[in-house]
Amino acid sequence: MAGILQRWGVWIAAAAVILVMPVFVTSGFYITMLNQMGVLIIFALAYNMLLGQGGMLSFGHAVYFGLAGYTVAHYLNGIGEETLPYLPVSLIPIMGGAVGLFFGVLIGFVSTRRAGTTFAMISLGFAEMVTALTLVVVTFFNGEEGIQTDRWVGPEPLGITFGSDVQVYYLIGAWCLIATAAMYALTRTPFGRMCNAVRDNPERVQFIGYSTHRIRWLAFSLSSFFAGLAGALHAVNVEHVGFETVGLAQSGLVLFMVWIGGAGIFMGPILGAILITLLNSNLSDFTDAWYLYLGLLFMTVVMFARNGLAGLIVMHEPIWKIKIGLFQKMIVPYALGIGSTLLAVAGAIGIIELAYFMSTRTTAETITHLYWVEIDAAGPVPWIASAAALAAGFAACTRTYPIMAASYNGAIAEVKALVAS
Amino acid sequence: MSTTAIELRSVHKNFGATEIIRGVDLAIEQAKIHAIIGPNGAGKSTLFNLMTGLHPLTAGSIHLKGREISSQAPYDIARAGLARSFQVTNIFANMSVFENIRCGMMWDRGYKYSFWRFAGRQRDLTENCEAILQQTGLTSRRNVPAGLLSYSDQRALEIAITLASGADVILLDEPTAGMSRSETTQAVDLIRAVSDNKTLVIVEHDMGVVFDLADTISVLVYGEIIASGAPEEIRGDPKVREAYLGAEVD
Amino acid sequence: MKHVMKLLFAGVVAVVFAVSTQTAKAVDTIKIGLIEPLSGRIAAVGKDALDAFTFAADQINKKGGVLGGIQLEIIGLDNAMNAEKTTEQLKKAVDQGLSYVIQGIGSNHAGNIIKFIDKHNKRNPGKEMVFLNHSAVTTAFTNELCSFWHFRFDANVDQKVAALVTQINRDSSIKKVYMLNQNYAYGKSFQSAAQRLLAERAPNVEIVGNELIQPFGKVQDFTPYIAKIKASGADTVLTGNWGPDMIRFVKGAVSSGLDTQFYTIYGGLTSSIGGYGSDAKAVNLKQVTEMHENHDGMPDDVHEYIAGYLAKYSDTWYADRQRWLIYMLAAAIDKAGTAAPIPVAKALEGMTFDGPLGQVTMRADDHQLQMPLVVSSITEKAPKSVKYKGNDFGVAFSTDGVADLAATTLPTTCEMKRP
Amino acid sequence: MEVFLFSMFNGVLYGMLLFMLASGLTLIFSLMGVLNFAHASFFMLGAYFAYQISKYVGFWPALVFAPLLVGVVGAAVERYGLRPVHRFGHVAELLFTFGLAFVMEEVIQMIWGKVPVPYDVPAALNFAAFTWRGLDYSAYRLFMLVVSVGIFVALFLFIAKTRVGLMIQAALSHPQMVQSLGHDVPTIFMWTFGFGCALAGIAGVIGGNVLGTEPAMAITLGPIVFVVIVIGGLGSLWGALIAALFIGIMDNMAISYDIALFPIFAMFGVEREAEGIMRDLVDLTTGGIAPVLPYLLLVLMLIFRPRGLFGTRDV
Repeated sequence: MAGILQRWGVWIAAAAVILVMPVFVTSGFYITMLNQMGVLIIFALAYNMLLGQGGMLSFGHAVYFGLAGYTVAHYLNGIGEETLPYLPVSLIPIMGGAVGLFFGVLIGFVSTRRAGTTFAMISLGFAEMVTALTLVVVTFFNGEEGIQTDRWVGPEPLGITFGSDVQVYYLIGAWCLIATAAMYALTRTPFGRMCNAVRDNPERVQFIGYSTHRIRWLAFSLSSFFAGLAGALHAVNVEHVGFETVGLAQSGLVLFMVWIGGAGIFMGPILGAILITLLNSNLSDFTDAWYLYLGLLFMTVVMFARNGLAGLIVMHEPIWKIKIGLFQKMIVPYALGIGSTLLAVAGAIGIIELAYFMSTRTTAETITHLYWVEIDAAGPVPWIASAAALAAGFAACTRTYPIMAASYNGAIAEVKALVAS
Repeated sequence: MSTTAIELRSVHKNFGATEIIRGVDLAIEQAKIHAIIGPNGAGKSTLFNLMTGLHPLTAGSIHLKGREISSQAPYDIARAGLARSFQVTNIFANMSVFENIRCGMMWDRGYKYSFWRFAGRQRDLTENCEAILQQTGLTSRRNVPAGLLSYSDQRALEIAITLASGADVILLDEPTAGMSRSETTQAVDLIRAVSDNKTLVIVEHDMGVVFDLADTISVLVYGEIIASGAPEEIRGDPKVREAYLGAEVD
Repeated sequence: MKHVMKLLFAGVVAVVFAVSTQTAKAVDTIKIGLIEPLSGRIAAVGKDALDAFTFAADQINKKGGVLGGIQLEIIGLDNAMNAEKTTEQLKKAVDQGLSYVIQGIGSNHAGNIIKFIDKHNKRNPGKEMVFLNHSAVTTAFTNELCSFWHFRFDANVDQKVAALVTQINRDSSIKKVYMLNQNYAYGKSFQSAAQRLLAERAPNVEIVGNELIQPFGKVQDFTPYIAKIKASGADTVLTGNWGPDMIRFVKGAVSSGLDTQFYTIYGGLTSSIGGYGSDAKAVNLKQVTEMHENHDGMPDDVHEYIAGYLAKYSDTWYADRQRWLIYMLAAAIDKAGTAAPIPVAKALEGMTFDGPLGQVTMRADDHQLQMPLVVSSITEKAPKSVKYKGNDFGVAFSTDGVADLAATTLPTTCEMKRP
Repeated sequence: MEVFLFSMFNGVLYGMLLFMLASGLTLIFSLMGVLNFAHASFFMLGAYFAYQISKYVGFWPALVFAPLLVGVVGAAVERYGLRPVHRFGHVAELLFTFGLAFVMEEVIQMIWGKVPVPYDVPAALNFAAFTWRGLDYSAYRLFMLVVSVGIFVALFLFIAKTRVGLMIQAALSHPQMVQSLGHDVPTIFMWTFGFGCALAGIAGVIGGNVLGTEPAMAITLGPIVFVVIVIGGLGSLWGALIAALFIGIMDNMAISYDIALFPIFAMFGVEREAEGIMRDLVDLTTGGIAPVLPYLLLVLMLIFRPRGLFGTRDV
């Protein structure tokens, strides 16, 4: 029993959380957001098969996501008009996966001969081409209007119509779990291990009998399969597929998710997809500068946290596994470091918000709210206060980060000593 | 019985207008340790790169156990049973030592690109890896990320990966480069220990190592083999003395 | 790794629980959702709409609101010009129990909203929603794709092209027309409407070129197109271009000395005029709108309204239809005696309103507002110059001619299904 | 024949603008191996700076100071942003510049708003220099041509004659050798990056008033510039020149001649009365797909000749 829990605990917990979530979340908006989250988790994990597992930076993976979405939308419409054979909506994602796989095999063959910058540029070229084609091949893409569809089609087994969002939620939840498990399993297979080997050292891989092209191609194809699966679920969820689903923005978004979450860690993309979707859905109601914050967050992670936010968590794993009590000594240094970071961030947000307010305001009004305080953005006080917070926070960071690092290193050293003894 | 493991027939290689390898003929017998020596820039590494398929030949041919492998892709040559190590350490730095070795082993054991079975569940892989860990003295470092190993352990891992491939012809490119005296001794012992029934071709600068290990030696100077033979013959060869060894050999 | 996952789940559960317990506030106002891009690259357009609608609602509220004292409130819902977010915001509107949503920027999003609301109203009887479209011009929305739940307060592409063609026909100097349009649904519908209406109403005018370009700023250099226009001997260019495609076209034409007239729908958008820079003074460009500030003979209430708007926002009043939309909605609510969507929708059918150029009518057959339109030129000579975001561009609109109701009323193919 | 020459000439005008943008990018790549995704954003920054400066002191000072400012911003970005990322490898650098492009667009919107700004061609050059086939060619367009040719010549001499130029040549053929050349490499990197950005800034100053200065100008032009330097061969100045001219001319030819593509599809069995997806292919012309052609070329080039026309090493 304990063994089963040890082994399957995470998956059981995940299934349980997915199962009970709609009990707490009743609002349609948040259900839609969760649905989107599920779709993007699959897409982010698929993307990470390329970036994190295989070392291929793509600027155009949304192509496979979107093409599958378009196909599925057409198919659902075909079912609705009874011109195409019936396929249960719950199995539609497999069809999307097949479409993704098809294009992945095709385009992957030519684009995966090389990794690195060549691969990135080819992916960009294909993305631009497909985006342009959405306006040329109108019959399939229907231009900027995209394809509308209706997921409530065909027979209704057990009364499941997918009319309600909660039913779609469970569909996406189930597929999300299956796809995540499948992609996790893939990393443990000989192929998965060779993917990492190709990422780390493509030259050496050739000398142990493997063709780097074949491995990348296979990784690309499988990744496109899961991207297609996600795209199909997206079409079922939103009931519309438009040109933005194949475009650079969508590819960039998934790249942001994966890298911010942590490309080097399996859980990273999941964390990234959850976080970015949450912020994307909620933060844009509060601030105009949301994209700026997203970009700055991404750049910060690129510069300072190679393994993303998940990496920051995982680096503490040895401590809680070996002796969780060590955290006690770290509380004060961490509080100092995080506190000074928050101060600096608060100052920066203040300045950005003020600047955005001043540049986008449409009236002569200069009174606004910053941190729930009414201020006059034209006056110097809020600017000076924000700049002071930023400067003080920054100065504090330069002092407190070494303390934080020292306490971390101390704890890790202690853990090592414990392990050795 | 002495058959030829690897044979080079009038191999030429040009880079642009420069001729690096100028007609090399070489036959290396099976289950022997063969060293290639020569001054810097003589083309030793290039020769290795030609044999393992990193660069295509300009002219000539290379045969592995009687089968032509000239200008084939590196992975095809590796599958045919020829493995190599590198002069500059060339391992999978982010993976554990165990994983490095397992990756080296998978093609040979028929796992190829399979994505429908778990690598960790394959007992034959695990057992063989453990054996190689034992053989190369890396057992205690089994789960350490390869990038964090000490230099000499990384060199040992280089050799372990080549061993894992199950190839019976192994090319070692300066296996003791940059090692201390005692590390070199260890490395020599290791090479000797793993050389059972395998053909080893070694490029090496350390003459002590060469004369200690090699059954036969070839001297490469400016892209040509000027002498080939047993260590004593080479030591006594005046051409070699003149061109290369000078006062070193005594 | 497993711990990471547990932490993750704990975090998600906490966040979701927190957001789900936010409860909707009690309703003593009628809330109207405005789904527009309020963030991202074209947020400025969305914010202008939000300002305009908020101002219009304020005017109603100042006069005592609707139903004897109930206030109107506009709620901005940001779709970031993205289909997914549009759907998300529609769900949010459903959550908040909104019966009315307004949108207009992007026909693709408008199409989504029509489809979404059709499905929603079918699946949730008693919780119907009505879509008030202020600017999405795809003609099909009031033809083959028409819906009882959709009302359009802007003239559709065909109506606007009809006004342009009527004006072209009045100018006897126009002999050869070159058409250049964006290669997507809107550009193509402009193209086909223009071909049809030119043949019907201006048979003497010859179409000497008919070009489709890659839309959305993909064309950097318009010189080859301008060369072809020049070579064709055209005296007039008829184009539906907007945004960067319009700006680069005009800048290229002016710098190449192309001296044709430009008949456009969106050439006079304030943001485009800013983009032309000093070329705005050089180009002979005409636009079609429901009004403009320098038009003579507009009723006083329009002038008062504009003056009130300018006192608060220093931008040119460009889209008077946004005022009509709110005023007609308020009138319909009062007429129906309830804010419930179905009676209000029925009250809107056939409703009239006194617009700046005369009476406008919400045609019951297809829910397309029937209105006169005015074709105007950009000129330095007219009094009230175009102002936007603190810039005065030094040019203004001046009327060339009005296309009356007879000219802009076109038949519909709509077969309306009423509840 | 005249149409041909005419299209050639227009193509050259457009191509030289692309070259100006691409030259800085290819310079940066030569030395640092960094494909700067944000390059077009520096172009945009140059246009906005020029707009702001010319508002107060006119176009000519802007032509000098705007690129200088852009160069300083670029150098600062290298020093405080790119340099710490350098040790993580080229993918991280590419990611950094990708994020940078995103952030720069937002910051520019924050400062100058989201609508186009009225940045004009200087009045002194805004007259027709000559007329050909009824089209006026303003003195400003000739000025653009002169500046871009000047940049090419100056860069060519810079690379051939100066120490840093020689270092760039060395870096291109032996990237790992740069560190051992004994110069103050980080400082040279910083100023090369700044210099490359300043070149983009010049392109912004003299292109922004022709193309329109608005927040989306970077994202619409950026990918094309990549196409230019990848097709030309990364790090090759000649390649960038030839590829830029080629793309400019191809674009003009495709639109001027507007050849129907139906015969090509017909070879694959598409019929004139085709239905379904094929329907859309029947009426396609080269003009209709002109903006797609560079990307098609890019993909083909990378598949068949990854080092580009004049490249010395693979992308």
